[in-house]
Amino acid sequence: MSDAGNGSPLVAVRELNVHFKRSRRAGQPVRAVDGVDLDIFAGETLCIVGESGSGKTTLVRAIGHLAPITSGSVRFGDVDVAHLRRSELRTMRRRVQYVFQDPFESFDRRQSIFSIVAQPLRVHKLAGSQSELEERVHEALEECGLEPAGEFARLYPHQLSGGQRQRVSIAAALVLRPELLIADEPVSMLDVSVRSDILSLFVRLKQSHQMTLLFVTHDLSVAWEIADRIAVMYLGKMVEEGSADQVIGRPANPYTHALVGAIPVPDPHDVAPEPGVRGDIGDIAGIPAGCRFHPRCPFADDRCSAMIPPLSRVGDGHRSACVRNDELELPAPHRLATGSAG
Amino acid sequence: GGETASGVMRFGHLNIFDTPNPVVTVSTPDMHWLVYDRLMEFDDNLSPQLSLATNRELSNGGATVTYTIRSGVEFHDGEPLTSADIKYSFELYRDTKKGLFGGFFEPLETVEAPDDTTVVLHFSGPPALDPSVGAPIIPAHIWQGMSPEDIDIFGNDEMIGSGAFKLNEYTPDDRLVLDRNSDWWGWSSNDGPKTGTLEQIVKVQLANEETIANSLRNNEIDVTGTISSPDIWAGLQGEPNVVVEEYPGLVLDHFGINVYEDPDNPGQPHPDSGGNPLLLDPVIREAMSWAMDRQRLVDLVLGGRGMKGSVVLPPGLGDAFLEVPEGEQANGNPVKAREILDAAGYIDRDGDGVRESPDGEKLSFRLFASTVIDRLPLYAELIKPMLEDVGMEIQGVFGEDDPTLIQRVFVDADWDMYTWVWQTPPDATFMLSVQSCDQFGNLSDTYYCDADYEALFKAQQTEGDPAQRLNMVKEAQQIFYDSFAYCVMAYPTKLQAYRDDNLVGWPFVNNGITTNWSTETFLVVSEA
Amino acid sequence: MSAEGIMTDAAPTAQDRPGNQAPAVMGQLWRTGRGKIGLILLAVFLVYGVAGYLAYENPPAAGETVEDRFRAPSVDYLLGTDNLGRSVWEQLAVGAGISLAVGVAATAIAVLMGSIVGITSGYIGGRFDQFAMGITDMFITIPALPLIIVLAAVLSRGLPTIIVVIGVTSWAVPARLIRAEVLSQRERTFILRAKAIGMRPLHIMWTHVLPNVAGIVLANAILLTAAAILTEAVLAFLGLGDPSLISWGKMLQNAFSSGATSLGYWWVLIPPGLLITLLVLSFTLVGNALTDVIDPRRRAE
Amino acid sequence: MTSSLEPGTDTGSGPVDVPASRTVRWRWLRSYPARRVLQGLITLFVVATFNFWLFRMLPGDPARLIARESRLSPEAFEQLRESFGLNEPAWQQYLTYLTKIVRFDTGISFKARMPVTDLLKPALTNTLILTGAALVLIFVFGLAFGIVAGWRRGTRTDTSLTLTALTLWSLPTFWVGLMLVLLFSISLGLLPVAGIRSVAAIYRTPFDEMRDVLEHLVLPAATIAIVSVGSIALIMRNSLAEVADEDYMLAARARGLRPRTILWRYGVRNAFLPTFTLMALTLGLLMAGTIQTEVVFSWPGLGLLMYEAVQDRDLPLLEAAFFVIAVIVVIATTIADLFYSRLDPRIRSS
Amino acid sequence: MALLSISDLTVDYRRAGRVIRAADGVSFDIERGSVVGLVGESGSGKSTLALATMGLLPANGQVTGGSIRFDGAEMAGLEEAQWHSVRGRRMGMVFQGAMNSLNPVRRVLDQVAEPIRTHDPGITKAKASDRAHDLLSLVGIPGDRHKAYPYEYSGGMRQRAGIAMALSGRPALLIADEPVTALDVIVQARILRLLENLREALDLTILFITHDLGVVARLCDRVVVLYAARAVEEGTVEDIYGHPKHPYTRALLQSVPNFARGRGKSRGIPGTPPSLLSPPSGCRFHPRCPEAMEICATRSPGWTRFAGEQVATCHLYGEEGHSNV
Ligand SMILES: Nc1ncnc2c1ncn2[C@@H]1O[C@H](COP(=O)(O)OP(=O)(O)OP(=O)(O)O)[C@@H](O)[C@H]1O
Ligand SMILES: Nc1ncnc2c1ncn2[C@@H]1O[C@H](COP(=O)(O)OP(=O)(O)OP(=O)(O)O)[C@@H](O)[C@H]1O
Ligand SMILES: [Mg+2]
Ligand SMILES: [Mg+2]
Repeated sequence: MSDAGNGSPLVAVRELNVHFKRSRRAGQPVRAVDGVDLDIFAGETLCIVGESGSGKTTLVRAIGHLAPITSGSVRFGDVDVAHLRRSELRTMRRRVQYVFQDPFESFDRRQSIFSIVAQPLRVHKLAGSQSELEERVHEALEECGLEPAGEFARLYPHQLSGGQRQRVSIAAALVLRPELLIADEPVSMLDVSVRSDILSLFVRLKQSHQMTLLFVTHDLSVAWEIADRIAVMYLGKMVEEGSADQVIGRPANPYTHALVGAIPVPDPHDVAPEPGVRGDIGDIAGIPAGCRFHPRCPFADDRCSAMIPPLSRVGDGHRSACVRNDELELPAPHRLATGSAG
Repeated sequence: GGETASGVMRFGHLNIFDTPNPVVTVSTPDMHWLVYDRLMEFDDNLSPQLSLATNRELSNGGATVTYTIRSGVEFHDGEPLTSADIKYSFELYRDTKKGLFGGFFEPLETVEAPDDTTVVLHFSGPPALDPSVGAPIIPAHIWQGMSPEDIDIFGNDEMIGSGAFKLNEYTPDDRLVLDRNSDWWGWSSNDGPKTGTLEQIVKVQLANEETIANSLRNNEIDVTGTISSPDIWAGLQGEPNVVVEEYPGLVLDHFGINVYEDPDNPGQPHPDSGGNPLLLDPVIREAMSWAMDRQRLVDLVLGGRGMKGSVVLPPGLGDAFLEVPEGEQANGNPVKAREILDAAGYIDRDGDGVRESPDGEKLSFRLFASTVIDRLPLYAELIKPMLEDVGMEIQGVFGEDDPTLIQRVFVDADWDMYTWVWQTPPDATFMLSVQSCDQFGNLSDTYYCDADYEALFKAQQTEGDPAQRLNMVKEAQQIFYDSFAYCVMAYPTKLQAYRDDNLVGWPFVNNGITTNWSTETFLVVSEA
Repeated sequence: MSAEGIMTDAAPTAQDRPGNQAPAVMGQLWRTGRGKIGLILLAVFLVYGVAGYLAYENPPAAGETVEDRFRAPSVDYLLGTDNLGRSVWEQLAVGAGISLAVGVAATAIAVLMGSIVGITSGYIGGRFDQFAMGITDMFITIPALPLIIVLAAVLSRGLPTIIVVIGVTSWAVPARLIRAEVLSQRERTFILRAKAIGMRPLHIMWTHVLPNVAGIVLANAILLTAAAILTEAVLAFLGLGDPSLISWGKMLQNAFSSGATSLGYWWVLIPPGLLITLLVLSFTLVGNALTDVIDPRRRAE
Repeated sequence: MTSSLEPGTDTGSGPVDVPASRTVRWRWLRSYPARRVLQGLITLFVVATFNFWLFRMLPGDPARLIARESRLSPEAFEQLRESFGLNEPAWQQYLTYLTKIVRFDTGISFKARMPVTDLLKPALTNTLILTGAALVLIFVFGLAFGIVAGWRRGTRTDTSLTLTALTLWSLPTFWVGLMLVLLFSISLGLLPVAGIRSVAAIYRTPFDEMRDVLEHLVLPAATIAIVSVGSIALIMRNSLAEVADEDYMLAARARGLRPRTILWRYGVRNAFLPTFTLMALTLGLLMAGTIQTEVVFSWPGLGLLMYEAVQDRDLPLLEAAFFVIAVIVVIATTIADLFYSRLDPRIRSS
Repeated sequence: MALLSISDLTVDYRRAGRVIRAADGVSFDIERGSVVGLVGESGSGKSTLALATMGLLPANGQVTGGSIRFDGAEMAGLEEAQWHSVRGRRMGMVFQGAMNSLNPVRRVLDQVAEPIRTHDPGITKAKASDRAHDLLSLVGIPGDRHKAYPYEYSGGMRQRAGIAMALSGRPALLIADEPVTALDVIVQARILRLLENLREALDLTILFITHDLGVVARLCDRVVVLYAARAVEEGTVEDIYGHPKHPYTRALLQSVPNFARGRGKSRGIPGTPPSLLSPPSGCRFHPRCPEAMEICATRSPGWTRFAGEQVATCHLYGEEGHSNV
């Protein structure tokens, strides 16, 4: 099922830095994304996970030309996102679409569902006639489970539930038939009970449209649910990357390990070991020297503050950034049932 | 409030004065005259009489005046006042031409001080008004050595003079306190000593007439300055211990008409003039005068407290005022106005209610009203319908103000009609001078220039014989009146009020009990 | 997968309403007590102002004799006469039009300037934003009335001057407000979405930012109008108004300078002041209630 | 119970856990006031520049303006231009003007022919007395009304207080002054009509004088306060109502704190800060009220001076009075801002 | 006897002239020393129950029926003045918004000391401050940070301070309303551990509110499941997770990703949570229930008791045990 490693990637991120200047305070800039390398292969589902403030959003926005790239390159197919010409940008906008986190904030409340979904088609002048426009909008809505589409199209966002809004959001992204769908925490504001339906919708659509899905979440169990591959971020750095089973089942990085272990599981008998991690991610402006996780890491030693560990191979398609990669034997945090993501 | 000491006159006014500096002051000189002596003064009838001088002799056909002054007079700082001080003062006035009296020193050529008590003034001809009557004598020992520029901005916060009162306290825009100078020669003068017993004069500046009236009512002041609102004044009538008085005025409410004529091309407008050329036709101006219901203006604007206007001198000038008989006044007769206009061919040909000249020019004029004085826009508002009624179109009222308006009228000559107020000193010369040809670009608010008038004006300035001069003055008034370059609307009377419970012995002074040209009141009232 | 049911019973708030929100906002406004009183008052004043203008197109005529001055209210003169014998009642009606005209015109200038500065500043951002906001802050700090007095004192008298001076000195607050609103709108997800779709910035500005800013601007404009009306009255009272126009402030100046206070001529003092207060109050009430109704914080609810 | 129950305590050590490091805070403390003061100075500089150019922009010759009543001969006119420096090139005049402003030399009054500073000094004192007294009233009553309304928001008390506040705000200050005079001075004869003290009064003791000034102060101060009290009350009400919705208010109640404690230490304390800044912003409005009040009551302060300067077309005086008012407002807002930033611990770090 | 006994509790909110019944005949008990988890979707009325128990319902909310007995005494209908001795002293509460439950302008230590002094007027300032220090150390905040302002704390520290504050009056019952929801998982895990430890050390009884079934499994003894303002099932953690009876509970468990169950196995509950303005008739879950029968739409099911302490209300289990538990 995973196309990982097949040929050249759809998106190749190299040495990507996105730094934000702090207003007023003259201090260091915020290094929201700091030297990240990442490949996204066509047709796969890649999940970016990490605590709040680790730079996930910034990374995926940089990929989609929605955040300023400080340095490094993001190649999308054959174009460099950092140096796009106007016409290229427009083309790229069509090839990459977004679904955002907040289902209540992602729409202008004065637009009807129809005009929300139709807007991308109008902007790119993709529908020849009004009837074609309607047809495509209805098709997209139906695909996203909003039936009867004609009725939904007439409504306004406030008349929908959060889950339905998120479906509209997906439909609006889908009408352009993008190659890459970027979903930034699309389910974290939804009730547990509707979450899984949205997740399976993603999986279904990804397959039927042969899209690539870049999925951002802070919830490893969500990632595990749908991802082919998972990339873990900590304070702007990529700390671990591998298949979902590898990252959740046998995390190699102490941070990932703690993260996975801390996930509460609806099973009174599955109690993960004490993570032993101190403090919290805190302020990204004060970045520790060496490995960024070392002040909180229970396994840290002197070397950890001295060098910034590179992302290095620990298994087949599994990479981790830890100074003690070779010596640490971390126990499996959860009893894991492996299987396919839909 | 606090209580009041006896022997204090509390004098409420809109302005104390502009500056304690007597050389440059242009506001009412009463306080300066209390602090500084003068060779001569105006008496309560506003006729000049001797003051510091004990003798005045004319020679050289009136062009040389020799004064003998009192001896032993001292300034407030104890220095003696001699003829040298007078020489210094008068030369200063002559050279700087500043202040209220600077202008009157123009004909003065030299000043001699042969001895300590004698001063000889040499004029270019006999002066109509001897400036000695108003010029404060300043101490040379304090002022000498200052350049004209220094003097211009000299704060004079000591106010050392030799007058009946001396400075106690001065807070700009707030209060001036003068204390009795008991060493003053006048209190014990052998030719009629001043009998007043005032120990102190407190002149307070109050922001408006309403406040002044209320303060008088509440026994916070004893006497008011001029009250221009007839209603406020009338409101004081009948208040216990309050006496309201109405005096003949020295004020002239009028509008001047732009009659700027090309001297080489009579009847044609001057190339620099921006006025409507139609106004050069006296017929139109006369019609304007006829169209005006002056009694209504006096009634509504002045609340009836004034006289219908006619000639250029106000009635407060007494004998010099030319009384045009009621029947000969061009006033309050719109029918007549229309007749004149019809006769001259100014007819409304197109039926729009506005007459046209035979050449088809509309009788359309701009009316400007200065807003410096509250009542001018009120006049303008009333005048407008009166003129429209006889078939003229009045644009405006343009309520522009300084500096635009001053520039427009006095510099650019770009106006048609301009309402304005003159306040004259108690002498005819000033008011007549306004219409002199010399005043283009300066005082003239008509750009009127008439050879006969000019000759009379010049002659009266140096005419030694009072009766002769009076005739000239009246003749000049008549000439100007007949030109209709001015439309005098009214002569407001001067309204004042005072309390008679704290102080007694209030005299009657022509033109107002205080703040006028005589200081008599301050020198004769006594505590009750 | 089965479709989720359509939620129909969510209690919509005005700000959530789709399409043309004006009726909804009006409804909410009406339901706040303040809004209702304000709207009614405003309607009354509009009618009064227009009717007054039509009925007395020429300034009320002056009296004929001394007796016509300061007549006390009577059947002939409902509210008596002033110092020129003009009917106070008629002057009030003429003054209503002036007050409304000055208020609305000055506000239009202020809001226009404020919008231009606020929108460009919020939109361009960066250095320009800093610079523009520096200037704006300065204008907010500089006390307005003294500045207006200085300007009015040296410029030529007239209604246009008054309008321009008031307008030009009161753009700063709306500018700040609009900028803040533009900034916060800019950060909202649906703007990002529009960007991600490939909409051009100006298009986004026009279709998404401006309409969402409009409510706040309107509410502020209404409050500004109230302030402008007050300022005009103050200027007229201080003798800096158009001397040839009858306005309520001018009427009070007339009354004050002719001594009506101490003479107890209440009919020239109380009615103009009362009308100023009521007119300003009607705008204040509507503006205040409207601000509450469209408060962005309440959008979250 | 002194030891921690858990191995991984939030030690707070290391850069990760200390959001506001000490150095940053100090750097900020050093720079913010400096920046704020600089901003104020720039504002004043702009006001001064505005003043200067305004004077130049006038139609006609400025010397004409100086000379207005005293119609001068051409020579005297020239002399006048010279003595006011009007012959020099504009930029040179501008520089001179600026250097003079820095030395608080604001020129010579056209009318009084004396340094404007001499006129301003007593006026400034009087204005400060009036504004100060008004401020005290506004503070006390505005905050009290605001607290009552905000604490009982939604109740009838709140509605009526809010309506009252809006009405007060809508009153023209000068008219309020007139009405107070009409009522208290003319009809009832209780309080003096105008001025700062009884005309020519003689005081036995300083206490007498104070009493007299106080009597004169009541109506003008009340006039300003009546109009401004509404906006302060509204601001306080709204911030208190907003604070009341904060979670920490509920949390405080859950801890069983007394309502009074919650009101003052949690409610008012948090609501006061925004009220305070907004209040500083309304200082300009307060000055507007002061000007009108001074005119109505003939209170010899800066406002009256301005008014008279307008009447007399005394431009140097007008500009200087405007400048001084601007200085007052700028100083007050700057102080308020700095004070505010000291009071709110959150601002110190962000 | 149960420490807290809620029976047949009804709470109404009034908004814009409409009534929202946010608790509709809810009953459950909390035994001394136990931890009871209250789970349910957003809007199901969890916070409402907590606030009603604390007497902190907003002005438009009111207990309109049933009783809340705490330590034998009836709480519903208590005067505001009487509540002061209960809140903070006998019941403490921890809120979700750790960030927002602290007064931003006062030092943390002072805020912790404040309830101590309120509830023990005799205590000296110094003593109260000592106790506050102890409490803050107890929840794991190092001594040198006690006097800081809330903004200087990280999210986890704030939540710890919030717990310390709730404990400062030494309450017997701690109500924790989603205390870890906004926190990152690692921090969340440590706060849960802290609560576990505190429960033992201080002999606390805890009502733990969450929508996260994972968190409940970890911490609680018993679980009450809430759906649309009604309790639908109650039982021990083992009961609920091992053999859930109510279709809603089952669906809820199904919808949560579970490592042990395998990937892609979670299923959402179709439909939308009902609006309390117009709740469905009969069993409120019936529009979304895969096992719905005709009767479900018309009649509210009664309670069915199962083995142990497990009870559920569903027509699947017939009509037995109609009475309340
Ligand atoms: N426009 C911006 N200006 C300044 N700093 C920014 C900006 N956007 C993000 N940051 C900072 O960059 C860091 C990473 O933010 P980002 O939103 O990418 O994190 P995230 O992992 O998506 O977090 P979350 O889960 O909260 O969404 C944060 O510290 C954030 O404060
Ligand atoms: N003050 C209020 N006024 C009116 N309705 C309210 C109020 N507070 C809550 N409600 C309504 O009562 C119902 C229950 O709300 P409650 O906050 O108790 O739910 P909850 O289970 O705690 O939800 P969440 O998980 O989102 O915190 C909801 O429908 C909510 O809209
Ligand atoms: Mg994010
Ligand atoms: Mg809740």
